[in-house]
Amino acid sequence: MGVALGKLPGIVERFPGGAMAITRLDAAINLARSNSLWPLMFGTKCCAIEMLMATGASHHDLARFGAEVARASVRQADLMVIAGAIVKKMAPRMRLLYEQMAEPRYVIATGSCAISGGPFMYNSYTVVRGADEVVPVDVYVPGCPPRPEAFFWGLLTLQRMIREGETIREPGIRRKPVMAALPEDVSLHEIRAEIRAALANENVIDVTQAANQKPWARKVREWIQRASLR
Amino acid sequence: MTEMLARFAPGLQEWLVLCAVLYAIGLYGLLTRRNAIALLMAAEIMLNAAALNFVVLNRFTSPQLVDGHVMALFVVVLAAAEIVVGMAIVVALYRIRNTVDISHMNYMKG
Amino acid sequence: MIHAIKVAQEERLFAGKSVSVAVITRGRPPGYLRVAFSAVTGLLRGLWLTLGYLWSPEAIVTRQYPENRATLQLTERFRGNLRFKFPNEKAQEDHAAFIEQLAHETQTHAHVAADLVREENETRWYHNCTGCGKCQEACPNASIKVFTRQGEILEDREVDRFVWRLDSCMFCNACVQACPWDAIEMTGGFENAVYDRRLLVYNLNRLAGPRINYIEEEENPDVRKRMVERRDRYGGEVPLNGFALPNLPPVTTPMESGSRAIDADAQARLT
Amino acid sequence: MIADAVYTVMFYGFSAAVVILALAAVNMRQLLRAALALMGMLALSAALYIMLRAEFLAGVQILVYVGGIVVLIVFAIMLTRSSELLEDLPRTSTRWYGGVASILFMLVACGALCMTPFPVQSNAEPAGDEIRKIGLALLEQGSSGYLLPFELISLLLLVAVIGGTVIARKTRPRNQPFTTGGDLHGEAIVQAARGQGDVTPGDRHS
Amino acid sequence: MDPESLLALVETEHPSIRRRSHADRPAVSVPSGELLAVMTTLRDHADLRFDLLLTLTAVDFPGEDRFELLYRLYSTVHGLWLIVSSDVPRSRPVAPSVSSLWPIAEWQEREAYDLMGVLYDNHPDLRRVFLEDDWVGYPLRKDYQDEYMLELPK
Amino acid sequence: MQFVHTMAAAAATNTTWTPQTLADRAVDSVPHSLWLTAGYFLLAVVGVAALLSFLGMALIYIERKIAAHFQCRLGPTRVGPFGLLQTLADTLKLVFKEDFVPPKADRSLHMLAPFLALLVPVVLLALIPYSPNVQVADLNIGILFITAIGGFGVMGILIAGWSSNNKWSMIGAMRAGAQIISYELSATLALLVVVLFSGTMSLTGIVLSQQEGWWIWRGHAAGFVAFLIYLVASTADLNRTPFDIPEGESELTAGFHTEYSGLRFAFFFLAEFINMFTVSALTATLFLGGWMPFHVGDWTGFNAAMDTIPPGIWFLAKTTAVIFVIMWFRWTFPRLRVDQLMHLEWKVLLPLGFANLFVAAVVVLTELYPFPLGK
Amino acid sequence: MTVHVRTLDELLHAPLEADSDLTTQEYLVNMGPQHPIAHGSLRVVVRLDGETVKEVIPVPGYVHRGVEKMCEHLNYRQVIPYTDRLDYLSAIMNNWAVAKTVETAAGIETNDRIEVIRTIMAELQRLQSHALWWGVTGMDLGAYTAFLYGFREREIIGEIFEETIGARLTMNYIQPGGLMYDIKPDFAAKVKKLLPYLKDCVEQYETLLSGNVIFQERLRNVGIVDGARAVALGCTGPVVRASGVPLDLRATEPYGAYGKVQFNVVVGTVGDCWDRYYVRLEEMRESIRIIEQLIDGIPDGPYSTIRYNVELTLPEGIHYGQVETARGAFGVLIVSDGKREIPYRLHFRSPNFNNLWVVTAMAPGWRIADFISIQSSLDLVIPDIDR
Repeated sequence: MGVALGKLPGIVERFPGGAMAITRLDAAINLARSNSLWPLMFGTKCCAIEMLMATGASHHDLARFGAEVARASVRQADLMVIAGAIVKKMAPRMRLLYEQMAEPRYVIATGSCAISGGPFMYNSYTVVRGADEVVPVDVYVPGCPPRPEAFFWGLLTLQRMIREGETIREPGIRRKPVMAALPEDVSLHEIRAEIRAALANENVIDVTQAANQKPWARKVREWIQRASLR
Repeated sequence: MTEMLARFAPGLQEWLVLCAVLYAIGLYGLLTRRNAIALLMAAEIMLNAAALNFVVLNRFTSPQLVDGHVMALFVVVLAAAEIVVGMAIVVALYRIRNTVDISHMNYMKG
Repeated sequence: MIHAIKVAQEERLFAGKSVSVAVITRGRPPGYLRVAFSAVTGLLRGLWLTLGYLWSPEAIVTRQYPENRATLQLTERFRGNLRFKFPNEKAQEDHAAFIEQLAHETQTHAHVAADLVREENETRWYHNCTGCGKCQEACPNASIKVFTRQGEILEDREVDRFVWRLDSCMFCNACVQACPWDAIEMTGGFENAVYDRRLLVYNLNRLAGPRINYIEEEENPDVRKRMVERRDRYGGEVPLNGFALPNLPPVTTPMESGSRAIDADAQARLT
Repeated sequence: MIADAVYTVMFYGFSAAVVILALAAVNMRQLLRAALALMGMLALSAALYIMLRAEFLAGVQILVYVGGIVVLIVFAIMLTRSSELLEDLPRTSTRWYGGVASILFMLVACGALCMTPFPVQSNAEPAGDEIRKIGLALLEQGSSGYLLPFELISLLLLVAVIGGTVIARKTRPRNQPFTTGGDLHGEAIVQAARGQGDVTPGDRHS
Repeated sequence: MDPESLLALVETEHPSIRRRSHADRPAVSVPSGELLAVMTTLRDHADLRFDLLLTLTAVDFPGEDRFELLYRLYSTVHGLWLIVSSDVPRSRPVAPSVSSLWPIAEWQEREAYDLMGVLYDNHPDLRRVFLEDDWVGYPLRKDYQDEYMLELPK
Repeated sequence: MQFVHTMAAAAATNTTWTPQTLADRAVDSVPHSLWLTAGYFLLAVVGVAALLSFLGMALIYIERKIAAHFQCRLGPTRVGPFGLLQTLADTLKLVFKEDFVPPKADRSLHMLAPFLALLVPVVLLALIPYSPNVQVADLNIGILFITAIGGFGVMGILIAGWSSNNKWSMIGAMRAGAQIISYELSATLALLVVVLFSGTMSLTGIVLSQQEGWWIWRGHAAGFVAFLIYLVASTADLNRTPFDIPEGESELTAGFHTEYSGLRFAFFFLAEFINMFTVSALTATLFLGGWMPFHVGDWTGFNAAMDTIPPGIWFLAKTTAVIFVIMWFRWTFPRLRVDQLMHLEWKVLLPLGFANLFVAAVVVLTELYPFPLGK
Repeated sequence: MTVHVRTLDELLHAPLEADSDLTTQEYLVNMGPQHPIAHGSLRVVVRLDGETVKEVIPVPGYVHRGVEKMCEHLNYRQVIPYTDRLDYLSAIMNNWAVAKTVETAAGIETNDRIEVIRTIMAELQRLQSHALWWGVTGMDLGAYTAFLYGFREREIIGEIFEETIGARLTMNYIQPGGLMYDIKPDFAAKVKKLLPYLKDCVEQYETLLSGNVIFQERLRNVGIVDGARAVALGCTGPVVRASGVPLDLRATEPYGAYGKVQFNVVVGTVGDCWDRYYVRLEEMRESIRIIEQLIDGIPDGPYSTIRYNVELTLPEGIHYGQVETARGAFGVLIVSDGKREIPYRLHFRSPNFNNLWVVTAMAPGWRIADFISIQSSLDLVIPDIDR
């Protein structure tokens, strides 16, 4: 954690109103973090042109999001943008780069190759089938290659995750909403357990079943019913 | 408090003692160190003490004149010249001998 | 040194042919003063060019994506999301109106509302697909899997599930070109970012059943209803092909803070 | 009164710092840290100069010592990158001998300095125009001037610079090519290369 | 020079070669022992001057127990094309290196070694080019087995 | 030429400036109350700190916006109105980002270096005359001190590169050291011209000496050439394009601060921008009259109108102009190569600087313009 | 007889030559696979003496995906989208190479309209590719603004592609026997409107970088390779043309509509980085000229001569076709067994793989900064090297 942090949250929380202050601080820090994602351009292939160059170019301008400060040094980057196929030879290096990034660090996998191996999923003897086999990925942006706008949508999705799912009490732990669009009264708290369990031990997930069994899914159904009755 | 401090305001002797201490520290470094660069650094301390001495004496004995300042200036310039040549010799020796330990530099042929 | 660059055209014999070439040559280096002058003017001209762009706001070409979502128009042929064509236009229009109203009342985006509405008119999902599997054959990397079934009413092969894997699709348009029935199309959709890649597998057909014209030949509405069956979002197994790489620590989410230990090891191994 | 008190505090504070840093400079095991201590010591000496109303000299001190000499030392340490250069730890016996000798010297010097009756003009303030005076003194020819030493010292500097360059210059290894971006150079390489098989700029010198 | 006279010229220089059918350009087949000599002639003969080695690759025929080495030459002087093919046994895939004639062959041969396992004799720096040094097997061989690789589902 | 002459032969204005620095006030207040002295001291510290943080953020924002508009794009827009809070977000993020020290690095030196790098611009901020009455301290060896203190910045960079234990950092640091030391010579020569003209090394003294015309034109060609030399040399001192060799991305990844993250990296970032401000402010002070308003000959009405604009605004406007030029260079030019850089310094700028100093001496000796030679 | 096989470790840790001078301090640095100059994922191990490059060891393979192996399982239509992903900046030209090979081998006729549209598209893509290269070169040499100007032009041309083809990068446009889509009615008008703008842009490039003394000094007489050596090292495209060899398949073996248009093959004289830079800049002008000649008279006709679902089986034998992409000769070598509709063996002759190795001859003796110039003047696309 940062120079100023470390044991700070624990100390502050002991004082009356400390928890509240931490929550406020969380909100401010998350806002700052989500708007200052300095990318590490991990481009290997065609997606690099679209994701790392076209997004930064004048027509799309990544700078609007405050993310144009592309750091060549890993230490200063917050966001690793994986664009392109990861082969076995590259995978350990990608892992190393990820390890070298300073917390908090985020990963976006863009394009089919980085998500699942994509075009090279079958009959290829080197391509890693998904960057998430090597590093934990926060947001997936599909496309082959995705449009720059699609990347921005992914960036917005990540920003949302950072704003809603982080606290300095437990640095380094991300909470991901399961769906890109959540109904209003479903809290992330309810989803947290579900997604953790899913990511930890399952390789195959039945999305519909999962959605129907969860307690928050009931709320979704109720909400829809209310909407359609009106 | 302030009166006591004011009474202890440093005179010439205090300044000169400071210079002597600095010079002695430089001497100590010069005597104990084996590394050529460290030796040069110790010599710098001694030269600095000497320059300080000049300025101190100028300040206390003839503040209207600047001869001490000029001499200190010369000392500084001499120090610079010394370090330039010294460092050049050190680097050249290192290239040839791969060492800068002066105890190994006891013969004339490179 | 600033040289004069000359481009001279000439004919040259090459590989047994006469080729017309443009030769780039440089003159002799000019004198010192000329060099200094042209160097300075060259720098100034560059500065002038950039200053011109700074001064003219109309030169800014940026399209502000999240702000311009409402007006963003992709080209007609853009190869975005794959989807089924649903030729029942009347039902489509009715539904669009309903979604609009729903979105307005619940104050959400239209696509959110559309995603969540389940009870609806099935006729709008009648499709062109026969389940012939040409698209699956044409797909270079098996991003399409068509499950067929034996129809109860028509007793013929019909589509059960049309599974499309967005996470591996290479958007080459082969499936659309290969389709003899004009059943699928590529649309302009691209906002697909998710937190979990398992959500990138889609079931494109909403109804398991025969092609629209077979249904419409049937007069009896009850039989029509029995010919088709609702299909939701994809709920079956997703082939993720996940294998851990050898020599790599297993991926754990969330990352534990002890991951620094790997750093030194990995560095030692790689450098 | 207050001014005197402040003066006292500053003197003892700076003196202590200077002495500690000087001790660190001669005792630190890592040479780079020793150089940093030396830098601090020299910079604080500049503060002592200011206390002595020698502002110009303080500036020169920082300019030459910190900006020049210490940077040169640091460069030399970094250039000759070897473990021996990084660390230097004197033997204990040497330390004892050196320590005793320097303390003896210090005692003798202090005694001598304290006993010598200097003609102190303690209440006389400097005119405050040192820079002009130094300039004039340096350019004056008469008995109170320093023109000759000034010229000599500039000559010395020149000699030092040239000598340093000559001594430290790396003798070019046989195969090291000559690589300035000179203009006709390139064409020469092409012509040289047309005759031979291999095109590296180094071929000209082999 | 038309293809027929080109082939005739090459045949007169080296009688051991055979013409090769099933090719879109003039093609000859050379025993691997004479490959270097033939190639030297092809590069240096005043009427041929094949100075550009466009491709160098190998084809695996496990059924016939051979690798076919394919060299595709182009002459920037005369505008000529020639395919040179040479068979080496699969059990002992050693071929002479032509990197002394065309420097680019050094890397093209490394690629062929890396992916197909053809060993080139007298090669200055024969090592893998794309894969890691500890990779087991030669992936472009028809019988290459890899438990990581997935079959395309049909 | 006549125009220049008119401008140079400026009429004496009615305004007389009596600058007073914070240090002057503090010294004056010593006999009265030590609390007041402490107050002034605190004011200086707080003022410099506030200026530091404000300038850092503002300059980074301006740089990003200007770069964007040079490049036909918009720059930050999404945080706050017009993206004004963008650098605030960056700062907050950097403060709370992990501060990582490489395992094999020299830990204490690694942590010390950013502070050393930031020290120089902070000290320089205290010496700049922002306005007749807004200045922390005015040394009578001002210019000498400024030149001298530059050495500290090099030390910060060298130590950063050394302690990171990374090849790229080391190369970057060595390059930076060599470059800064070389170009300081030219910068000093250019400064000497101004010292020669104004006869003082005090910054306020130099500003006051430009009451009858700025040195950029009042010093004949020598003043102008000195201005150009100083601009180029100080751009090189700042390690900015076209002289950004120490951190040239395509060669050295990020140069000497490759291994820095979080707050310590922010310090380097901040130091770069504060350095840019101080260099621009010094350029404005030395060559463009500092806070002195623009006067033309005997146009008394015009001069009076100019005097109504507060001197602080004049200072800010001139500084901003120089900052803009430095940014403009960066977003137009490619990077030099190391030997070209040294070639430019030792074979072009340095001889030019010496010749220029000679010309300036001739100008002063022959008294081509009637101006007071020091006090 | 034994053949000695080495490893990279052996090479890097090999002892220095016995007679080398003790005083030199050589050290190895890794550039890449994730380094700003890597342009993706090329690793280059550089042996340095101070700032001087002593030896360059390129280590490719960090995006080696085994496309050739994959193609042995794909039919000829399915191969085409994979060529997009090799040299993605010349996607259309790569498509064309496969289509051309298959058409020649299977005897599929095309009409004039198809050929003219293919030519126009290929030249537009060449412009796009060179614009990107220009910007990236500027960025490598520190002029970041140049990068954005280059990319601006690329986006503007890309809009035309997006409208006609529906993709921005991976086109899959040219197919055996025709095209994927016909052009739109307003295509010609739009391209015509674009051409003067592009000409203006090339002039701006001249002003911003070519006329800049720093830029010239960085490139001129750096990394010289003469024509004979470039050919022997297998270079094609602008790299070999800059050394004075007019090897351009568009002129020496005209395909498409190139036989009908007037254009010059741009060649340099010295063969240094500057020549490689300027050859590409002139080629942009020539491309504009080619499009100008073709855009007015696009003939009528169908946009594809065969139906999509027709089985394509090539006769037994070796088939080879090549086109001139923005980086040189891209060739497709197909060995067909004549029985199945998939290739028995498919090999891509990639221009970048063959152009890459010339750095080992060019870079030694120059500084690191010159190495940057040299590498960006080669205009490498790494996935095409690795395949």
